[in-house]
Amino acid sequence: MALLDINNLYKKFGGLVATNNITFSVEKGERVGILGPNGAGKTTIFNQVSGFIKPDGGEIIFNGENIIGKSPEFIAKKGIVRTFQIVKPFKGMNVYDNLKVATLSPKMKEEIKNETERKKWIEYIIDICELKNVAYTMTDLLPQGYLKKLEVAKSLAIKPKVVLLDEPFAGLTHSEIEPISKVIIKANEVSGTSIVLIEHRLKEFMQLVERVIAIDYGEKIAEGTPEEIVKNKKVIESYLGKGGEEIVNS
Amino acid sequence: MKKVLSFLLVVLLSFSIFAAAKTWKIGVLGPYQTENGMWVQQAVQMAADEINADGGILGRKIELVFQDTEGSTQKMQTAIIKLTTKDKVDFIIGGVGSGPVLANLDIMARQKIIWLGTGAASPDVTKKVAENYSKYKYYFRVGTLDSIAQGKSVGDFIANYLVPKYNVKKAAIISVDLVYAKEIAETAAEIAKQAGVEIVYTDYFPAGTADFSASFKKATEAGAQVIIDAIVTADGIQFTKQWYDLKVNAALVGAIAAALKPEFKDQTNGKCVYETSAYPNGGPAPLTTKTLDFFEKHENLYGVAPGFISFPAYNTLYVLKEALENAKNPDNDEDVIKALEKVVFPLGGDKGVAPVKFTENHDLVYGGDGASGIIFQWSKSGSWNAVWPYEYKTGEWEKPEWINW
Amino acid sequence: MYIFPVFKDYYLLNVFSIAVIYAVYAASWDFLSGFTGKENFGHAAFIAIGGYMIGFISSVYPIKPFLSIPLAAVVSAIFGILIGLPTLKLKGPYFALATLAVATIFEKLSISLSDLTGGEEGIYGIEFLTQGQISSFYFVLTFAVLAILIMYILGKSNFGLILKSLRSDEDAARALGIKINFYKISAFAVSSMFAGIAGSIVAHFYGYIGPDIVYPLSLNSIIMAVVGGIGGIVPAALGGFFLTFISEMLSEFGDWNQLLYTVVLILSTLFLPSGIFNYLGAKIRTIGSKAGEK
Amino acid sequence: MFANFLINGAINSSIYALIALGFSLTFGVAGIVNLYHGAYYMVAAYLVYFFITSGIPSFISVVLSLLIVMVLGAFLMKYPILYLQKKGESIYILIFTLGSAYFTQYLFKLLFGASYYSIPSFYDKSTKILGEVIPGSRLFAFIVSVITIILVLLFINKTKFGKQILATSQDKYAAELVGVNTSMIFVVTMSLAALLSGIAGIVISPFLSISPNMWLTTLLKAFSIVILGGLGSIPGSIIAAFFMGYLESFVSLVWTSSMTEVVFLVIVFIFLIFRPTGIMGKKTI
Repeated sequence: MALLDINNLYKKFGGLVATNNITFSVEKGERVGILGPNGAGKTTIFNQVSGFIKPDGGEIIFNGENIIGKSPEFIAKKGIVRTFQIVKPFKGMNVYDNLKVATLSPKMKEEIKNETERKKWIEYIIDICELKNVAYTMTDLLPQGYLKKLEVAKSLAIKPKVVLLDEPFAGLTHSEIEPISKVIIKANEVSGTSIVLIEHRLKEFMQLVERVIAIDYGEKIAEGTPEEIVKNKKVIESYLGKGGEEIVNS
Repeated sequence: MKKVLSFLLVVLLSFSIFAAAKTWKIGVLGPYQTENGMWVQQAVQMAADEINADGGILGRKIELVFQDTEGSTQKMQTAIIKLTTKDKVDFIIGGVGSGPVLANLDIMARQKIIWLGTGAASPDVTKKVAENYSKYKYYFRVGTLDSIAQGKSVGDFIANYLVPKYNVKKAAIISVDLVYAKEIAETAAEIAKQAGVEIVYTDYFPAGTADFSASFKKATEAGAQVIIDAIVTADGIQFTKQWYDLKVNAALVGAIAAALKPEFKDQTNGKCVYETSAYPNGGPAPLTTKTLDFFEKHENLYGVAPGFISFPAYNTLYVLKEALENAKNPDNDEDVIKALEKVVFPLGGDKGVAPVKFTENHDLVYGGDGASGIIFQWSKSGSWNAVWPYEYKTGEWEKPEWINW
Repeated sequence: MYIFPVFKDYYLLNVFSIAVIYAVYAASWDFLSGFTGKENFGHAAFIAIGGYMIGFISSVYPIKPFLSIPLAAVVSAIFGILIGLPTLKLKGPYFALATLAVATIFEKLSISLSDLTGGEEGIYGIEFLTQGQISSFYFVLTFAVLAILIMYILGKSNFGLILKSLRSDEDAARALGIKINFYKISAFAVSSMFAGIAGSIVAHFYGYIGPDIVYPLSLNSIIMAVVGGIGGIVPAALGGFFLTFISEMLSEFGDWNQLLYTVVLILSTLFLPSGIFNYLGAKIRTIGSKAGEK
Repeated sequence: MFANFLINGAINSSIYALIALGFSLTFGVAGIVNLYHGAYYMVAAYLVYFFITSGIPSFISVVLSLLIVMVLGAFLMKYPILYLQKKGESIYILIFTLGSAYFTQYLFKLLFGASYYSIPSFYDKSTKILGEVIPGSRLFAFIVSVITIILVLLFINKTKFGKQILATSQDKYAAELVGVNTSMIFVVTMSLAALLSGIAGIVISPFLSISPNMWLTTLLKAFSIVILGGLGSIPGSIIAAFFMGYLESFVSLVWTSSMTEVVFLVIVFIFLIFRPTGIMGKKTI
């Protein structure tokens, strides 16, 4: 049994079907990507898995427990954490305090016994996420690249089992992407956190993930390794266009 | 020679300082940003200037210290404490609005300062004196009439004039939803009831109401011939305008504060005709031989006629003057209180601008040669006439021409 | 006594007492609104609940401050929770209007239900805080210092940090598993509790509770906290203290005083949005750190 | 009685709708809750009073006052509000506009005193409808309100400029992409809102009173109506205005006048909690 099993996830907004019986699973320590054009329903999947939107049907089995329709707070406590497409740093405080907020969540309350432990843990996260030189900078003053990193760092700070990353590279330059990409891989390899990624920067995306689920119009159209996906006819038609193979191979 | 001169100078200086210090320092409380407060300020200033021009009280000039209470209990308390501890005033006069005055009677008692009240029409104010004389004896209501007495004057007019003359049988109450106003309306209605008038409809509207048409409609549908109103807020203006515009089939009789001044005509664009209101112990009628002169002088001095609070405000200093002149020791509060209790400005007399006579609870005596309420009406010709009681009549009460009872 | 000559001046003492109470009003507004970003436009309702409760009890039974203060604390904290529960989902102008509506309903009812509330005349004859002016001042001062200190410590704590995170983004906090409703309700309860206690103390201080001393506070609390600076309790409290102090001292100026008050508010929202005392605090800190470097 | 209810409800509602319309537009288009909205109503009324008593013919007085109010609205939006909006925090806009409204109140109190004023009716012939006497000033207010509302709706839906306003209210960024100068649209919308509020302030002055605190209840009502109708929804505001206008008449008819405002606010509160998007709103909050 996989760590996270999503079966026939179904959601309708008014007359529009946003996710139509989507089924896929995520193994422990796996890096999975979700691919699809804008409006295909990728973020809606994240919203449902993380509890921000209540699905209309289906199952989300996490660690053997059906968490469908549970609140975001409940799901985060179980160990699934998400990031947002538009960064949401806590304004009016510095990076350290941002991470501290994460360590104050119910999940970490059980693991962190006292303030020294908390400090150590925050410093560890700062370290692996390479945020040391801005640790005491107010988030209001940080450039986008650091904010994106902080977004990932905050999610890692609650020791999640699964991280849902929603376009962590959007709006960044190539040199800014690399460190974040490194952080993601590090977190995945060091603590065995599963990663689910939505991203339009295909080159980086394909390099990062081990398996891809392609969706369009709320339906799953293909699943496979990056190499398989870029050759898939349906995927090419709906999304990649002709240059898909080049991107992956370059 | 030099020594003698400088000695003389020192003596002279110290004498003048001594003389300057010997004034009657009087604190004046009022919400000066409102019309009521302005009335207090203007009338008290006018009286002080007159008395000072006349040589002061017992040779000592009056020195006024004005403190704005902004209509708030809190500001009034600060003001009283400042006046009594910092300015060290001898007396306090003024106070508008029952809430702040009632709340600050305890502060007055604590500071033991004589207070001549000009507003605060709640009967509870002097009830406190009755309950605990030794504690609250410092307060005297020089005005205005309390809400019960104001209601009485309205009720008396209905019972003794409208009922016998027009055979009024049914009345309605439409009044603003404030304690002070409700007491006026209910007292008036009670007296009317005793004269056989049935109260067929009662409605209290919140201050700031825009539309009275439903209330008027319901009152007349219930058969009311008279609408007893008590509107102490500025709502009285639009209330009267709407009554006129709708040609409501019931006479408007009661106590509309805004109607008690000449500006009412402009404020209603002349739609005030036939409106009838009781003036509490004041107004352009010969209550004493000085009343009409005062009215005119105030208009000349300030460009506006005195309001209903101007009368008691002006009176306070003259009441005080009389008491101080008769007190055994004018610097002893107990003696001054005793002398104040004996002050009488009789109705029709030549003292003060409105009758003053205190009950044992330091309230105004109502009726007889004491305080009274005069009913005024805005006549069809546009003049503002005293119509009741007969002694003061400057015109006959007119039934609105659209009324068919 | 001789060190603080102010203590012999009853007038200043009175002004001080009022100013420290206003500091609590502003600080308690800040605890909810400045921290969580839920702008309460009806803070007066929370003050009124404490004050009027004491008034109601007093009209039947002369209640003493040592009893009424804990009672007011409990009742107003519960009231805060009751108002908080349905409104905490609302954002921005919706929350502002909801709280404004609550305060206005309170105001209208306290005028209309005059048999119970005394209408516009209020309820008077409430037991005084203490017999003397000086002891009353110390009572008020002690309470104010304690209240502000407690709120300050709470604000500096991890609890306060979470509240601040809600101000910036509730969803981001939820995604991390933080039970935002619990924190919002708690902030409501704390804010309401201190406002309610302050209201009950004011009722005892004046021996009176009425619409004139309560309902203008919805606006005033916002002005004081915003001009002082939000999100740190102490700047807001200082804003409350100084604005009240100045306004009381300038009371002779009447209308000009009020006009000046609004001008200060307008200018500070435009040019010092972080608040006067937050700004000064930051200035002092930078000067301090520069001096430290040398 | 029923005819009275019907007619007076319609008159009150139409004025509410006029005031609420501008408030709703400002929110819908610029996303701004303008607590100064009630002050336009007051400023226009005072200006008309001032001009008329200075001997200026009433028509010119009205036009002049409305022009001044429109300029005031445009100025407030162009400089302080847009400046604050760029800075982000919406609370400062709320506080700035509320503070400015109080500033105006105190200023007018200093200039005109605490007295209440009135202006003569523009039309003063009573009419009988369904057996009810309708004062001319009210009928005038009703007709002016209805005509103004219709004109505004036509302006928004039929003119090019109006369509730009609509586009901006639906999607500011998309509008900018197709070349709409949204800052300019914001300024014009605020000016229009000020005009509507100003017209309301002028038409009610003959039968209500002009006073320095007339803006607050007006603002509170407009705010409530707009929330009830769904923030930013123009048809919603108009429907809500009529709902509330009739509700007030209904409460005073079957219960008591003193509870009209309480009932009004309780309903607003309940709506906020259970249906914060209002009658017509679809935007989530």
